[in-house]
Amino acid sequence: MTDNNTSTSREYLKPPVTEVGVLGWLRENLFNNWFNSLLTILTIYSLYLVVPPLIKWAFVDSLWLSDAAACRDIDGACWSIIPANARFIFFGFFPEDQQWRPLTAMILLLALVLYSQNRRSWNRLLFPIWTAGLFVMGWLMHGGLGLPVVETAKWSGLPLTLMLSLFGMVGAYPLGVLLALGRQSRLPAIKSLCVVYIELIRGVPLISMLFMSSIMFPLFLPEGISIDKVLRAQVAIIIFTAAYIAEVVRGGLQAITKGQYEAADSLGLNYSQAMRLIILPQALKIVIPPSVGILISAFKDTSLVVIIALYDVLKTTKVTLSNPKWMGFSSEAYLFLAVLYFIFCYAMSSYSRKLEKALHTGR
Amino acid sequence: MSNEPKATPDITSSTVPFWRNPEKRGVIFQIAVLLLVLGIGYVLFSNTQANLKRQSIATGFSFLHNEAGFEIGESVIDYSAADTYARALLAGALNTLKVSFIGIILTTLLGVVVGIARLSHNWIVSRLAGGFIEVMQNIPVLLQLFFWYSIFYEAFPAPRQALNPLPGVFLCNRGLIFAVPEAHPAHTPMLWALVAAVILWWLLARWARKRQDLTGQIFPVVRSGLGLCLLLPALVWLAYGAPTAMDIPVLRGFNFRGGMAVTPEFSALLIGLVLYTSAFVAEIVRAGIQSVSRGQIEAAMSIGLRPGQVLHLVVLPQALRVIIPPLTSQMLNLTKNSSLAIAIGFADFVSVANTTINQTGQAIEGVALIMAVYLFFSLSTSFFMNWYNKKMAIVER
Amino acid sequence: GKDLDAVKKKGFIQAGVNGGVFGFGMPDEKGVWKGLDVDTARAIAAAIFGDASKVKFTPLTAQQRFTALQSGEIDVLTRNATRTLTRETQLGLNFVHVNYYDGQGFLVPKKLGVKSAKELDGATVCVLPGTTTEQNAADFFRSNNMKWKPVVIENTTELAKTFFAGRCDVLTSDASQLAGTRAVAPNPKDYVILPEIISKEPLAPAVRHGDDQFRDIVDFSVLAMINAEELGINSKNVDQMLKSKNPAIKRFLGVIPGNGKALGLDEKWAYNIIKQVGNYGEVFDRNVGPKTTLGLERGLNALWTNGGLMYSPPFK
Amino acid sequence: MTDTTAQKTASTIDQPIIELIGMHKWYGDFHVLSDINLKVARRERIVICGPSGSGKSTMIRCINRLEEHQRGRIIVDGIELTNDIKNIEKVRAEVGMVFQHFNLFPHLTILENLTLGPIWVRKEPKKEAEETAMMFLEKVKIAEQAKKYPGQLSGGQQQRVAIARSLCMKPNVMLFDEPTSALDPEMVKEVLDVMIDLADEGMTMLVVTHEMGFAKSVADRVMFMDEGQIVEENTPHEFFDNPQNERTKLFLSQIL
Amino acid sequence: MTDTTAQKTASTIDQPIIELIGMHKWYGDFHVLSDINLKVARRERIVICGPSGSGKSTMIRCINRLEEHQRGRIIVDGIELTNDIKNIEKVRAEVGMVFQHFNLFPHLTILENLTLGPIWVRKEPKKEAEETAMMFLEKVKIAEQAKKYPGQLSGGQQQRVAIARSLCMKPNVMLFDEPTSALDPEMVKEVLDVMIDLADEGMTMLVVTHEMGFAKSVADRVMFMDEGQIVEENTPHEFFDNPQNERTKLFLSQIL
Ligand SMILES: Nc1ncnc2c1ncn2[C@@H]1O[C@H](COP(=O)(O)OP(=O)(O)OP(=O)(O)O)[C@@H](O)[C@H]1O
Ligand SMILES: Nc1ncnc2c1ncn2[C@@H]1O[C@H](COP(=O)(O)OP(=O)(O)OP(=O)(O)O)[C@@H](O)[C@H]1O
Ligand SMILES: [Mg+2]
Ligand SMILES: [Mg+2]
Repeated sequence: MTDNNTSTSREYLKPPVTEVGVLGWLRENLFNNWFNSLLTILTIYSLYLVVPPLIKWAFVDSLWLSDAAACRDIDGACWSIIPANARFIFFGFFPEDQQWRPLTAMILLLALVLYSQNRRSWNRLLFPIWTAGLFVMGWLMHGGLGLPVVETAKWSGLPLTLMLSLFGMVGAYPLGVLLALGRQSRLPAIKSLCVVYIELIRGVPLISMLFMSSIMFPLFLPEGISIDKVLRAQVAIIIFTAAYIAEVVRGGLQAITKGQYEAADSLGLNYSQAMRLIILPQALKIVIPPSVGILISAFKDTSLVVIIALYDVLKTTKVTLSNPKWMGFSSEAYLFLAVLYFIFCYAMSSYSRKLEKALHTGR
Repeated sequence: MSNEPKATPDITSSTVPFWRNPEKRGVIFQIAVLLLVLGIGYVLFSNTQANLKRQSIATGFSFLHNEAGFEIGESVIDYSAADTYARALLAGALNTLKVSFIGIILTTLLGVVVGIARLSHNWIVSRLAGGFIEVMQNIPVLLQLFFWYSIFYEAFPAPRQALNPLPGVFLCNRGLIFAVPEAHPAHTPMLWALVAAVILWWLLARWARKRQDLTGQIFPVVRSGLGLCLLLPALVWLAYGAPTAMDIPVLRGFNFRGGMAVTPEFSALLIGLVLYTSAFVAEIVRAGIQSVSRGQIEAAMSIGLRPGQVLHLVVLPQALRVIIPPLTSQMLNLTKNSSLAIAIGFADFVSVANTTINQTGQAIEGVALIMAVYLFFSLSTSFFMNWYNKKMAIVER
Repeated sequence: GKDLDAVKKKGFIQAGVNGGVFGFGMPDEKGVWKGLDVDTARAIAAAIFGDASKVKFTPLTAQQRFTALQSGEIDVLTRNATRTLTRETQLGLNFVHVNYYDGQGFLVPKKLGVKSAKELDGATVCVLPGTTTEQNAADFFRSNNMKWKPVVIENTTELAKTFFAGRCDVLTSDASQLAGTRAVAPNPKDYVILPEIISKEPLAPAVRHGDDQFRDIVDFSVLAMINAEELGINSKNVDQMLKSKNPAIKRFLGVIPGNGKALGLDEKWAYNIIKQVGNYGEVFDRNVGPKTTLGLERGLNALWTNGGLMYSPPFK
Repeated sequence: MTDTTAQKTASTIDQPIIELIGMHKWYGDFHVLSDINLKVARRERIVICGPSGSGKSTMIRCINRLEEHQRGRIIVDGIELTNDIKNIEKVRAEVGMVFQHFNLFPHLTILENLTLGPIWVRKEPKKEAEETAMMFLEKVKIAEQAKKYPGQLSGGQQQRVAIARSLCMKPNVMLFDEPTSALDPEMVKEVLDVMIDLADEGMTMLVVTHEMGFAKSVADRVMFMDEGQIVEENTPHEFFDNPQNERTKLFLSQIL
Repeated sequence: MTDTTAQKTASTIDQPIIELIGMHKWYGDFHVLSDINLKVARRERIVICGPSGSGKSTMIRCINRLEEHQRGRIIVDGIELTNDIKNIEKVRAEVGMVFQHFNLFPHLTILENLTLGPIWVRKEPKKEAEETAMMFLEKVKIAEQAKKYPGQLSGGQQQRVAIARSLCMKPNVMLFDEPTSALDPEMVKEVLDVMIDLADEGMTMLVVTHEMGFAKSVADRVMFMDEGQIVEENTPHEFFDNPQNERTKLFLSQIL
């Protein structure tokens, strides 16, 4: 409204002081009634009790780059355990002179993730880029074509953790989609097979699957044939994850209106064309955020492979802790791992939330 | 209009070759898939048979009747090394149930509190709740269990230096040990009195509802019900001469004798599972409450309902429908995750089954048992949930 | 036999090891496998391929170890497994010569003032599951009419930490591990190992039924290390010993051929073991002996000539 | 209506039933309502219009304290709205409100929606509450749907139920916040008809709406709000035929 | 059009292009369509109307086998619809369908929506398919939107795209199921104009609609359905001015 409109000149008053500024914020957010005020004071007091000693332990009294002996004499945290054992914790049995390979593979993965995190790069190229990236990563890890071969038994530490979850996801997705389609199928036998599979797998804990892969599975194979341990665990993770993906994808399929199927039918597309060209592209886009959620759980769940003696990053850390030199510093090591996992998972989960919002508003 | 349903199809499909008839194609496809699945199953089965035979590994569940020969740290039922494997496994299963049951209750309580705190207008409280949720959700539960267990055994003193915060209560690295009333004939009647009080409560609620329907008056059912539950057992207790003898734990030899003990393994598992799961529950509760639109609350307020009534009559009934299904799946997750007990020495089903596998060498049976037990828990829960969801679904056009 | 052929065809031997027991089978900071069991596996590789490095290790949990062997995932199990009748018969395994004589004992803090395991009534006991330990302990307490509470933790490290923190009064395990555990205690002098050994634990490598030739090779690879110690041959003097006049030594090192042919191996197989891995005494001292962190005495594992049980049949 | 209310009503018969005096409201820094003065007499029907964001909703929501005002006074039927919870409850029992999006309770049947307030707030016996409810449902011509759930009704039907729900609380004043703007065109009429009936029976009404036909035929006064102020108020006749303010003219030219 | 189609068309020139003979359909126990007999000649334009739930949609959806009928025969361009997948495919290639809710594929651009069928079903080269598509887009006056996504278009535009999508498959018959009823009033005309053009070019059309103006100006025959039966059929003139059946009269009185 312009000023020359005199008939009703609007005077804008400042709100009462208690409504705005620091005071307003405090009143609004911390002390708006007696209960909240009490809550605020109690919380601040307990933070005061906990935080300063923690900071003292973790930062003031701590050692970061010393040997084990020096650590025995201090009260604070001995973070030295990490740098001193970093090689084994991160790369485990991977030959030392080839260590650059898993490192490069992880950097490549990071680059891929950063690249595809931007929605503008979601185009036809994304799929071939990832396929190529995964192949290069596999090649770097395994070797061949000029690089010395490193068998999977030596894959350990962080690369193993990442590989198990990443390939777990990559392998589980097609299976999960098939299961979801099967569960939606009109053919009763197919439908019940898929339902049984999904409900069975979702009904048991992952470690029972891992036990199965590590204790039972060898007995299933004909004599003389054995499958690599890592691969078996990977298969168990895939089988397990697929059931969860199937349920997520089913949600996506259900969100596609009947009209889309009918339009596809009336164009004369057959079942597989309709699925491939019309239904799945839409359904899979809807389920990206929950899929990231599954990726996060898969990533966290790989830590359970400790229980079947695979050397993921948790196990390599534990091995370090069984070394008498470093035995006493488990809190530091566990905290370090916690931070490591937290960074990965938090990044993924906040990204998925962002994505959810973006997909929700835009088409 | 004739009303013959699905009348004889005179659309003759007999002339169509089977591969062009969608129905027949479907049947054939299904048979093929079934055969494939059965085939794979058969191959695996026969391989396994052959392997077992070749290596002369014992099979079957007859081992269940053999003496187990190992001890279990804590058990709800009486168990000793002289009992059978079957009983050992039962003790393990009951331990799983125990930790799941208590865990589920605590998780729900904590999850609701944190979820509400997340929505609090108090900035610090809501941020803290948010931080709690993020941290708990994004760290593997196994790692958390290791952490809590190490806190338990490292932070608390040995039994001889046990903390004694209240008379009859001791806290040390053997766990929390507390006095319980000594066994007395009054206890059984007191239990019955409690049952009676609960029944009375229910009757009271029905009566109160009827009275409200008739006269409009509102009766404080919850308060009087709780009162009944305290009063009736107390009366029985007085009637038996108010026995006050307590079974007080005393330090004898290595450990406390008497009283009741909560072990560190159990506590660590419980705390780990509860904290981890309650973060997820908190998010579910928050989403559930937020799913009730602001307009619902405003409408309820504008017909004059009090805040408590708004919550009870309008918000909760709607929020619960959104909350309950994912909540159940979290409860199931908690039960499944309790299998990680094996890592910190709590004798749950998996841990007992593991020892059994190890002693008998019968891996197939052992793993099959593990799966069967968890499947049983899961499937019975899902059946209940499906029934519940059907019952509660909001009617739409 | 078929297992040996398969191994030769592969070009390496796959050995199942523990992966978490210091001194017996565990990777070091560089990811290199170290330990008595590990060296035993290396000796087998040296015997078959003449190259101790032609071995790959698979870390196994207690539950996995036997199925891994049965299914052919590994060729030989060198993972502190106790030889028992049931395992030999029902699990379809063949154990070979013992590479470590162990026995289950108890480790207690000195300040408890316990002198004998018989005084442990009512104690809380830390146990490692998956071995015979759980059952042995149960048997012991039952036969002595004592009450106890087990705390069963899957992981050696976790278990030791738990014990030092005072969660249990007693730690029970194979004596070798007790010593090892005590060695890493915050203050080793505060702990004593009680005199009672409640079980016999002959720890031996195992192979599956079906290939006797391979079994023999594994058996004699272990024995060769013992025999070498008896004969005074070690990795440093083995080259000079080639010139020895002693016919036993000559036969042993393949200067006089015959042994190799009998096993279906190169005549230098024993030489290779000693040259590349060492004799039993060396291996023991290197991994678990008094100078290591574990600081174990030879005890039962001394040569029979020194009052121990290590006794090798003649190599002829 | 309870006895006390009846008494008070009698004693204050010539006082305005709603009075806003120099009322201001801020959202944080944003001055939504500024210096609002308004007197509503008993049985008066007021229509409020104005551009989107001008504060119409906020103003009527202040009247039953769905929003808190920061300065000035709001007096409803002699009761001043302060932080006192008792007063707020009394005012809310006095004032019925109908929302743009109906806000029926989806988990309750139509009948239960209507009886919820009478049973829990007015402590009426269920039977009585249901009888009243059926009476109002008949009044809004929807009695046959009593056992259905809101989700099974059309928008127009839902809004009529919402009106009936408010009426069941026997309010002295009814507030309407754009009651027809979320409805399909063919349903607008059925809701307006109900509102006209209500007006004819003498209910005091404050209606935020852009249905100018309704305003012309029913309103005693029409108010125009802009930028948080009441810019113009007049009889419908004067308001539409002879608007005084520039902004009113602009608005009317756009809307008619 | 392929050679075989052309030949067949020639040989069957005087036969009806669609023929329904004694056709019945049930949904479970519910008899939706009963004894439907209908012959549609080439180039004929038929409008179908009737109250909601009378089975109009179901009938035309049977014609391209989106629904299965249980008794009687449906013959489209000499091909009988049976369980034979080959026949169903052939019929669908022959018959285009336009839905009430457009059902465009939201993840594809307009152009991709149009070329999808030609590329994957008719196996046309992409370039050729795009040229045809652009031609039809121009015909429905929307060529400039080719690169946009359906979500960016208005309802009327979307429906025109949907029509063009069907046309790209070069059908001999077009079915329309209330093509304008989901549109805002101002967009109805643009869609009807396109349909009129189509009729003028001699397309065989079956249109379910309540747009009586369209029926009057374009239809060769108008049919009235009720309770699953064709109750009356006639020329538009006769149908509107001189309805024979009571139910038709009632319906027309409501709708006009
Ligand atoms: N909770 C809130 N917090 C901050 N600003 C708000 C809030 N509610 C409303 N506003 C702002 O206050 C102003 C007045 O809003 P109000 O809803 O009263 O307008 P209105 O006249 O009812 O408009 P409409 O015709 O769109 O309903 C608007 O600018 C709006 O953005
Ligand atoms: N999939 C189905 N299952 C069961 N009944 C159905 C199904 N589809 C439609 N019906 C029923 O069949 C009858 C005819 O439906 P149809 O959609 O053909 O009517 P219509 O004449 O097109 O009505 P409208 O004008 O509302 O579109 C209706 O009573 C409807 O409820
Ligand atoms: Mg508004
Ligand atoms: Mg229809």
